[in-house]
Amino acid sequence: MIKLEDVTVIYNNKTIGIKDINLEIKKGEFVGIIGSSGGGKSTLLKTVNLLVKPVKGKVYINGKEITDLDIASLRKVRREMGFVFQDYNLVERASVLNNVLMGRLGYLSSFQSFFNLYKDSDYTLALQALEEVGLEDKIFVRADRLSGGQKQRVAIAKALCQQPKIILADEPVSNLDFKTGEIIMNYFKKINEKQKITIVINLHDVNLALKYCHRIIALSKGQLLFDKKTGEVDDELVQKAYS
Amino acid sequence: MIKLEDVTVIYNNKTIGIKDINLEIKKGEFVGIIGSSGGGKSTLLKTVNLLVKPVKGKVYINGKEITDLDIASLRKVRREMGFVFQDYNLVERASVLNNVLMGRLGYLSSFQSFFNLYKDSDYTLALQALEEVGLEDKIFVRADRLSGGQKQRVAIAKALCQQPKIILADEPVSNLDFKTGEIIMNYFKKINEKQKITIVINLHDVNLALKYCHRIIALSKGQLLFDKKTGEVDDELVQKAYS
Amino acid sequence: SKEKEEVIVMGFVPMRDGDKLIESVEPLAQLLSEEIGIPVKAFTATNYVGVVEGLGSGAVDFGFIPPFAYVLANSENNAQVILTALNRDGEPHYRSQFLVRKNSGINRFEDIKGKRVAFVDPSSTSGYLFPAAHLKGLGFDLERDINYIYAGGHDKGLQLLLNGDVDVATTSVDIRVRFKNEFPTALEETEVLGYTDYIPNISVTVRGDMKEELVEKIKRGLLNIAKHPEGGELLKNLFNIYGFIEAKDSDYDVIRETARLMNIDLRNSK
Amino acid sequence: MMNWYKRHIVKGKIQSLLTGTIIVILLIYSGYMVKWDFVKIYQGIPSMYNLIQRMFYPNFAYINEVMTKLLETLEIAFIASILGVFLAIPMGLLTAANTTPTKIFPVLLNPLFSLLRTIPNLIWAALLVSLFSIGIFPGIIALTITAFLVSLKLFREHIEGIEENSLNSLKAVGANSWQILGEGILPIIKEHLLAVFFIVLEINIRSATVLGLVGAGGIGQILWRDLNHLRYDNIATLLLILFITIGFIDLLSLVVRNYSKKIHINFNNLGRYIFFTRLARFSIPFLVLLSVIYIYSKIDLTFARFILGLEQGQTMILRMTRLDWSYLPQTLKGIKESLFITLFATIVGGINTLFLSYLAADNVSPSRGLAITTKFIINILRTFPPIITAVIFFRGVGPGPLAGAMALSLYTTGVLTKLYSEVVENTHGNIKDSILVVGGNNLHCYRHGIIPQTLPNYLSLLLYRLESNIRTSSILGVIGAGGIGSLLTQNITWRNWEKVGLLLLSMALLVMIIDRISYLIRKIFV
Ligand SMILES: Nc1ncnc2c1ncn2[C@@H]1O[C@H](COP(=O)(O)OP(=O)(O)OP(=O)(O)O)[C@@H](O)[C@H]1O
Ligand SMILES: Nc1ncnc2c1ncn2[C@@H]1O[C@H](COP(=O)(O)OP(=O)(O)OP(=O)(O)O)[C@@H](O)[C@H]1O
Ligand SMILES: [Mg+2]
Ligand SMILES: [Mg+2]
Repeated sequence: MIKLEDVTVIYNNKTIGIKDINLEIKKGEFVGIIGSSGGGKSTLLKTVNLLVKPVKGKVYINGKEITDLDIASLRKVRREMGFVFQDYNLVERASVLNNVLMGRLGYLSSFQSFFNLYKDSDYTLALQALEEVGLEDKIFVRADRLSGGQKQRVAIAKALCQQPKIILADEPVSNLDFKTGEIIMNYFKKINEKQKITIVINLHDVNLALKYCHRIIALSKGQLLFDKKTGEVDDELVQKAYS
Repeated sequence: MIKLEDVTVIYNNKTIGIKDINLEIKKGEFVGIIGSSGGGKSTLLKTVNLLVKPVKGKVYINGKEITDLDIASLRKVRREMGFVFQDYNLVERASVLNNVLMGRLGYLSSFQSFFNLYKDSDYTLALQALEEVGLEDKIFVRADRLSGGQKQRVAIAKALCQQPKIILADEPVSNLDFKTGEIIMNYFKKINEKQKITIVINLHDVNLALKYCHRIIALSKGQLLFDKKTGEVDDELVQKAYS
Repeated sequence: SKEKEEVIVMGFVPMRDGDKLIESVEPLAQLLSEEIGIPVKAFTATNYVGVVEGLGSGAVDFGFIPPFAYVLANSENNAQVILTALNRDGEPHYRSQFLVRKNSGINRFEDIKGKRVAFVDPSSTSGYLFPAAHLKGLGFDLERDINYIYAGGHDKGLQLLLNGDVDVATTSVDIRVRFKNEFPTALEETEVLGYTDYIPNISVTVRGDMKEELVEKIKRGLLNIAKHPEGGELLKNLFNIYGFIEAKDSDYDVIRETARLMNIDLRNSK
Repeated sequence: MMNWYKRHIVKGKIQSLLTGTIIVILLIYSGYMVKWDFVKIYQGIPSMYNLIQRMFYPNFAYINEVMTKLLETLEIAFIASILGVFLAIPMGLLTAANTTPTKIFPVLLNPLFSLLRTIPNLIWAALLVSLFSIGIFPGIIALTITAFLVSLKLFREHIEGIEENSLNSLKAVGANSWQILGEGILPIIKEHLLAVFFIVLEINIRSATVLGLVGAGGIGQILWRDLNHLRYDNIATLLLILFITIGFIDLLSLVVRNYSKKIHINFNNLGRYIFFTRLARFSIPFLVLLSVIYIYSKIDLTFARFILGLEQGQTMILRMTRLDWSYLPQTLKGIKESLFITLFATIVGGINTLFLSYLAADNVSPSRGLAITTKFIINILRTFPPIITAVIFFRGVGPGPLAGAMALSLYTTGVLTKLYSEVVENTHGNIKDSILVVGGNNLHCYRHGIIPQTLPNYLSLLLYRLESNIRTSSILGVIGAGGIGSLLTQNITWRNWEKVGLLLLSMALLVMIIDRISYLIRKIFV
């Protein structure tokens, strides 16, 4: 489903983001990425949907190379991938509802989107997504008037609203208390199991990763440290990932 | 050292931030605040240095009421309190070094700060703070070119650079892997013990709170749920905090 | 261009150096339209450029425009002058003056050499074209013999003179009377060094392709209104016009010559 | 779907429909009031074309004279822009709602500056000539005032648009207002600051007609002269050179801004870093100091003369305060005339701007070529002074407000698109990213990310244009459509200060009322 071949990302011709990454993730997998701060986790995730362009290597989605795709085709690929940003990236002056509805934009024609002509089903999806993250009571509030955890949940709802085949989530529970975080993770688990949605998730909390993911990938200084089934990851390996 | 008397914060005349909070924190305490997302933790912290103004109640620092202080005096109070924002709030277009140096602004005259005339000792402090959080190699990088965890550490370094008497930290390790997070928390513990710096910290991770704090305060829907010594907090209480 | 219009469009451009601010052209349009039996639509513009262009394209049928504008309209679009307005003294022309401070030691034009002179602005006929031509005629080389600036207004020229910022100011006659409230000392403190040639008054100009018959109608109409007691009063009070005389193109040759002397290149279509 | 939810969605749709309808009604009504007439415009095309044709043959022999004047103007405009922009920075800080040390400043100063902005150049000229006589010095002062007022307006809006959080982070360390400015705001608005500087420089060059009024000559004066002599070949030369100059300034602005974005690279030790940051800071006052010295060298005035001028200026202002109420009927008539032209032009320009900015802004434009082409067209629209377009349209459609409304619409489109597309270009990449990831295209990013995020900026730019359009409408007096503006011009020429006072007051009131109404509308809908 997702395949990276020899992918290297360098920022501003200087800082290495990730280096020579080879990776294959199959449909329906639940993959956790761990590694110390600045290790390249976010970069890796952003490379999968080409928000950052690799200087070297190829990215395949569903067996199709997307690295040099034209914009229109890339859009089609992207609308099937939900992305949760580490810093949420909400449009702060828009309402929660509008932020979540943005998840549907990929399916709107330019004309419809210009006049804000979302379909009724889009509204239903948005509400469902917000209920899923427990924010239905903040639906009309401006995004900049939310608490940190609430913003994060809006970002998640937006990705869910896309009805994606793949979810790429960058530290999606970092600002949530363990209870709310668990609700979200359980939901991810549910859709992963029931709907075979592929989930790739960056987690700084190893315990969460071990609890939910089938497979753990560790990055260190932009390079792949290990890529193992969750069962095979022991304390020693974890220690190594953060050294 | 910090005392809140009957403090209520209401946003936009509508949303309750915190309600009727009474609280006293002594010098040298290490207090953790927990509670579910949207519970009022950030609001409480921001009320202590009056970044949000209460509609009711009084805030005392060192026995002096600061609720109606004029700006100049308030500035003097604030410069002794380091604040780590939940969303970091860095000046994204400035370098890491400049962001950290901002911690010294409270001690500079307008003239000095305009010409960037930080003292040599300020530079030393900034460098020390950056070393403490492990970011000395990113010192000249623009803040918007950092990873999530790196930004968070810059925010912490900035607060440290203030050489504060009180540190108010809003989820300061939410985007850090457990190893880096531990380094930061241990450092907090060290300065708390050695220099008797009062620390009030919002944590969504209860285990961290239980591990480091002397005292745990739980908020729920803006109200004080409990305020106990760490030893007295059992599982049942924790469950209650997040229900 | 267009034939037989059911409405005649009249443009009015007050002269910047005239004595009066034009309030409303409506009553004049009303009278004229009664007089010639065709509806007249009137408007005032602050500058002649629009009106002259309108005369060229047919958007304007006839206009009250300053003499220099007539010359332009004539050479660009073959517009024709039919009448010239008369002033308070019944004359069809006016002139501008050179003002100096009393006791300034400037008693003759030769004394101006090396002094600071304020013209009005480079596009003003009475404030620049004629006075500058006058000096040129006396043998002055403007760039070398005097030190000139543009004041930006007749009033400002006077003010600069009074303040001692310049030694000579060229203004319309007589600016000191018109602004006696603003500059009460002007009449005592300054004197007239000399005058320029006469400049024709405001002209009534029709577009070039107007039918002779209509031209005649308008001309008669305006002349009648001026004789009419009510109409005469109106012209006097609103526009400071004391009557008209018939005009011919050659009355404006003085403008053409002056322009030529000042190297202003008027396109000549004749 | 649940009922409350459905209700809200419907309510939202009704609200946008209502907003749309109000705009359309306003547009149609003001279109009706300016006598919009497609047939007339269509029929007038040959006449308009005829005049444009006369501009097809620029008089290249004229370039020499133009260049001399242009350089003269540039020199003055440059110095004035530096000063104006520099003065506007602290003043912007004092008057922006989110940075002011006390709420009194915005309350007192903002109306004052609005009032000052409505004061036409002619009045400044009259005052300055009284105070400082005539020449380059009052010329610089005149342009500095323009630069100051314009950039102050732009800054203030921009500062108010800065998110509270980034300011809070400075407040939290105990920084004072100046420190917040230096450390928090300047870095954020650095690119904007440069953009404003270049915009102001450009405005100064183009509005250099003021210079003629204070005896400093410049390019404005010869443009006016050539227009008065109907020398369209010369005008074409002038416009061509102006166009190139503006294009060049644009390019320079782009290069400098891009450079300033990248300036952070390549420091390898602390000493160098400190040295360069200090150098950067010191260069600002140094530049200002140089300008001040330059200006000082241009003063040609005795103290006694200045005192004399002070008295004259004082009488002038005193007389303005004695409002001549008998002039009220004409004033109201003038307001009515200007209001609809201005409203029409602003709405048309505002709508065009939303579309054209999408095409012109680098970060959202469908293609690079389109962006460049649009910018090119925009620059042409901006280069043509409204007075010349007005004369062109007048040839086609004759007297009445229509020609003026058309001319002003084009100009507004040009200026507003330039300003807003720069706002769009300066938005943080995050906003775009947030929509790209869901499979949105650039139009989606623009419509759903950037517009909502920059709506306050857009509205304030729109209001700013509305305000200046009321002022600009005075030059439409040339074609008999000047409204209150040309009344003002005439009365200033006649030194009827009492009437001028009344006219000014009503213009200021008009602007404030419009401001208030749009504020209320904003509150309801945004
Ligand atoms: N600027 C604001 N304007 C309006 N309402 C706000 C604002 N900031 C917070 N709120 C609201 O106040 C309540 C408390 O928010 P607060 O940020 O204190 O929560 P929190 O406990 O920090 O949550 P989290 O763990 O998600 O950060 C929430 O309901 C939130 O939506
Ligand atoms: N926009 C950018 N420009 C330049 N360098 C960047 C940019 N974003 C990230 N980097 C650098 O690339 C490296 C990898 O960053 P990345 O964000 O992928 O780390 P991460 O593993 O997500 O870390 P964290 O856990 O702290 O979020 C870091 O050194 C970072 O400083
Ligand atoms: Mg990251
Ligand atoms: Mg919070």
